[in-house]
Amino acid sequence: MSDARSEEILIATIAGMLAGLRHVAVGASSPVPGAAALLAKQRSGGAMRVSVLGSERHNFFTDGGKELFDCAGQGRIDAFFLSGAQIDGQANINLVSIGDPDRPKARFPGSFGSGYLYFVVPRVILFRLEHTPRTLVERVDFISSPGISDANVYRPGGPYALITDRCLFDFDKARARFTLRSVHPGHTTNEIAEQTGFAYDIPEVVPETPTPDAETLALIRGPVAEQIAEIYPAFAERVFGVGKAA
Amino acid sequence: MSDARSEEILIATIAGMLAGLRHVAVGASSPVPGAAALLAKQRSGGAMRVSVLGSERHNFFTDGGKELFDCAGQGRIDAFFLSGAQIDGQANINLVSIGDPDRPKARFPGSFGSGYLYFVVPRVILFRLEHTPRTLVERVDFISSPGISDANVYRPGGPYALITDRCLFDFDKARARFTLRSVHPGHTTNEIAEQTGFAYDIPEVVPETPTPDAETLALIRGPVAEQIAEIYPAFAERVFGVGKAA
Amino acid sequence: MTDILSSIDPLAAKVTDGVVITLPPDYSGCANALWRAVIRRGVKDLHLVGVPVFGYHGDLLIGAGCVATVETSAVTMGEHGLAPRFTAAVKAGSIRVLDATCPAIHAGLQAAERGAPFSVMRGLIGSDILDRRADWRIIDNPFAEGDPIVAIPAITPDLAVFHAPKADRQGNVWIGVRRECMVMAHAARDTLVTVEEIVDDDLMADPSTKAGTIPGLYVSAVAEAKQGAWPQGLYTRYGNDNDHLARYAEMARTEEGFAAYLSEVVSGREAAE
Amino acid sequence: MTDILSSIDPLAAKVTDGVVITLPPDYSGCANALWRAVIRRGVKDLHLVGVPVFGYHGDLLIGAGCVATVETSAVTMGEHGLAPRFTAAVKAGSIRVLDATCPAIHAGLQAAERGAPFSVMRGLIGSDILDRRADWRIIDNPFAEGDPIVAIPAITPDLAVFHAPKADRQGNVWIGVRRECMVMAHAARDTLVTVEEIVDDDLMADPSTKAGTIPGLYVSAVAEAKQGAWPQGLYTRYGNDNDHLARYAEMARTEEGFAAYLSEVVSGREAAE
Repeated sequence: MSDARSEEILIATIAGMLAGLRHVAVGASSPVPGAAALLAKQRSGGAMRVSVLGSERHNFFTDGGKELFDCAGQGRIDAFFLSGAQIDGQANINLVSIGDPDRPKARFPGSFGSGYLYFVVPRVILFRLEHTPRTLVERVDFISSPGISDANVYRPGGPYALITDRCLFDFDKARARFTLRSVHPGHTTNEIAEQTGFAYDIPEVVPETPTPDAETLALIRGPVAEQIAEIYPAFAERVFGVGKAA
Repeated sequence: MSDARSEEILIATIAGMLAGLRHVAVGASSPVPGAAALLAKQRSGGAMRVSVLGSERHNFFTDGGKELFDCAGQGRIDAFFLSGAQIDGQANINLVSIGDPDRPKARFPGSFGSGYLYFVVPRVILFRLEHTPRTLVERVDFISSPGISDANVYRPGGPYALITDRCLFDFDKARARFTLRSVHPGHTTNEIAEQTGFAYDIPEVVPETPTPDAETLALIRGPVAEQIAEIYPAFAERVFGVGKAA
Repeated sequence: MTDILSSIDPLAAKVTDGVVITLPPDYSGCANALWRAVIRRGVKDLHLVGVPVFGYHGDLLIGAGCVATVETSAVTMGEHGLAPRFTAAVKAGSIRVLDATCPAIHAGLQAAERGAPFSVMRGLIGSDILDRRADWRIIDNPFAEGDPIVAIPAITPDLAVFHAPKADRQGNVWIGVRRECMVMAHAARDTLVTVEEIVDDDLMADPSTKAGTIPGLYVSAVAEAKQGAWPQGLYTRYGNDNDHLARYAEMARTEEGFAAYLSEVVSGREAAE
Repeated sequence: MTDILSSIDPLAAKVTDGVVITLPPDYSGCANALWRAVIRRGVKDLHLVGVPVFGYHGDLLIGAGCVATVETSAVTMGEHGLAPRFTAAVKAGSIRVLDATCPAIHAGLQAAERGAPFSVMRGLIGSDILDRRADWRIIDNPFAEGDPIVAIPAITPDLAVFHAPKADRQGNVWIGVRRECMVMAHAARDTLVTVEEIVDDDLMADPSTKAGTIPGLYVSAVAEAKQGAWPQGLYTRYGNDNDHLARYAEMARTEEGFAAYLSEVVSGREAAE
């Protein structure tokens, strides 16, 4: 077990949250979620579709840039991944800027599809590797998409969990609050409390995030590594040693 | 001149109303308007596009059934043709039914795109060969599309003229009224007054509809007949003798 | 994942009483072999939506008593004249007709495709089409003063059903430029397709075929049906059987003639299909 | 009819000060040879609309001082990091940014495509994107009680500009599955396209190529530009020049570095283009 890399633990943990779904989509710049979706697909016995933006092989769209969003609006995408330069305790995400948006201290690419997908995809998994008070904040400087909505706002989708390089949080929509679900091996609840800028619930017992079993590791290092290398060759080489020569 | 067939007079007359336009579209079941548009295109020296529904050769659309309407909504279609089981003096058209629409005495196919195209295509030419009090009525039984609209209704398009087997009417949108513009050879203003169910204006002098000159006839009987035969073989054979053997 | 079925009967079994079904226009692949199987099953109370019009295939279903409601911009047999069973049913008051205009049907389907509750469109104001559609609304354009515009609710059918030249074993269906079939598939809960042939190639692998392909993601089930559009034509494959369609138009003018047609062409072909 | 131009300079001349231009995403054909010619012309005050995002090509135009407004869901160099000139311009307050979310851009373009004044879309309510877009509205869904929904006005650009693998002499342009380029062409007043090659075949004649072709009807002018997307890639033809893009990302981090880049790659290539 101890030979599982931290990325492999994340991949297996995310894949566990995708089990039983029909269609998982993965956006740009998301190698770990992409690998997790491909792992879940491997385990589904052919029942799950995975659409990975940027992939030729794992891309089922033929109607242009709008199709991902249309597909989500039709209710045909069960899970998606979003990140944020900042994420706050109400699961608001900020992909735009720090400080005054008109003269920002930092400017990021932009909100991409988050202002829509966060509302309509039932299971949005937030993914932010850097877990510090700088990234997990009390209140984001710009709401690219809100974590919760008023009762009269159409919102079949929303945040399901937040995974970082230190731990996994669940999100409770009714209470608009995160709960610490598990701590990754080598990390502690105290460390997480120090490194998290927002308040969250801590159950009496917080388990360690499970490490993948041998069978899962074999899937990750075999077909998943090979498939993710098509889309993220640098990532596949760094994490799995799947190089250009492979 | 006297050897021009009545269809050829109609074709040449309609083509005259299309001169200088960039893009003319022709709907289903419209051989005479189709031939007129192809004649206008021949004369345009390559400047006019003609889209004929049902044609493979004269169809520029690749985005499905919606494209004709989108294209019109974009302002890219300058002229279109509509007909009606009934047409009234305010240029309302009825493509649906006679009598109570729920238990009609007669039922026709339906309104097709008229409820939209009549509003957005600048030059809609109404085309109804049968010119009788049964077809040209005081008030249609069902308004598939109205001839005029209130000032606050978005309406860049609308009726431009009405051509029948007896004559050509102009339509004045401001006055919501037809004017007799010319009478086809062999017909009279008295006969038209008897056969028209709605009131219209009659200028002091009503010319005869011009018959096509030799050059125009050669175009109609040559390239236009050949092209229309692809779409309407029976029409081309009957009118021009362009048969399956041609 | 798409069910690849070995015959049309299990596909026909998915067409159940009372469902809302989108039909393509005559030139975009009519699933007539499937419709004959549906008629043999005695399905009732279908709600047919023409995208944006339909002809023989819908007229056959209406005549066979399968249809309660027709929502369309037109029903026509084209050069073979009025659709006889549609016309008779309207006159008899035995079906409900929701008259539309072509771009309103497209607008409703595109709203469903986008996951939006409605689309707005120009036109229609002052027409009896709008006047008789209690399910449509006039709203104010929020971007202009005193500018009324029609809102068309999303059309979200239970089923989209059509015939196409080919599918592959992943359920991808090639439709070329017949993009209304793609919008139908996007908008519908389930899409049932018959095809001339199921091919071993991956239609998504070649950029040319991919550009005209509906991904299997949207296709619930596919079955092979050779000459499956007959007596109508299929783009890139075969034309209309005009002699047959003319004979249908003639026979279907009377109830007796239509009954004879059903007996010969629908019941009579069961063994062959 | 489409102008078939013999070089990119007369095409670049059609890009005038202050026009609104839609840009495709990085993977859908960026007209970089054309943009270099536009920069050499010294065009000013462009309003760029990302469909729904853009990268290098827009960053280059921003750095060169051609841009007043950016309307987009993101600007990114992908694996090469933040778009340096965009980031610097935003921090300096030298361009106006209208942040959007991808489907809002698509909704606005589709409204223009349909000739409708707006589209409605789910999502956005409660976001600062919406809060900062004075040109968007929240309206009531007329088909439900107390159901707010966002109305996005039609995006009707002056120009759509992109690079594609091929066009024919009638101005038909093959884009395969890059359908956002087709929506861009439908929505824009004029569409300017550079292509790898102008072919003698009629792209509308074969059902396979036709399915991925924008009709010349929507294309104002085409010019051939070999490797016209360089240093970005072109689908079905060639990949990104990643070494070059990495070098750009590095050089463009400073104004001096960017000026050196312009001098080398934009001014310096004039004779070759």
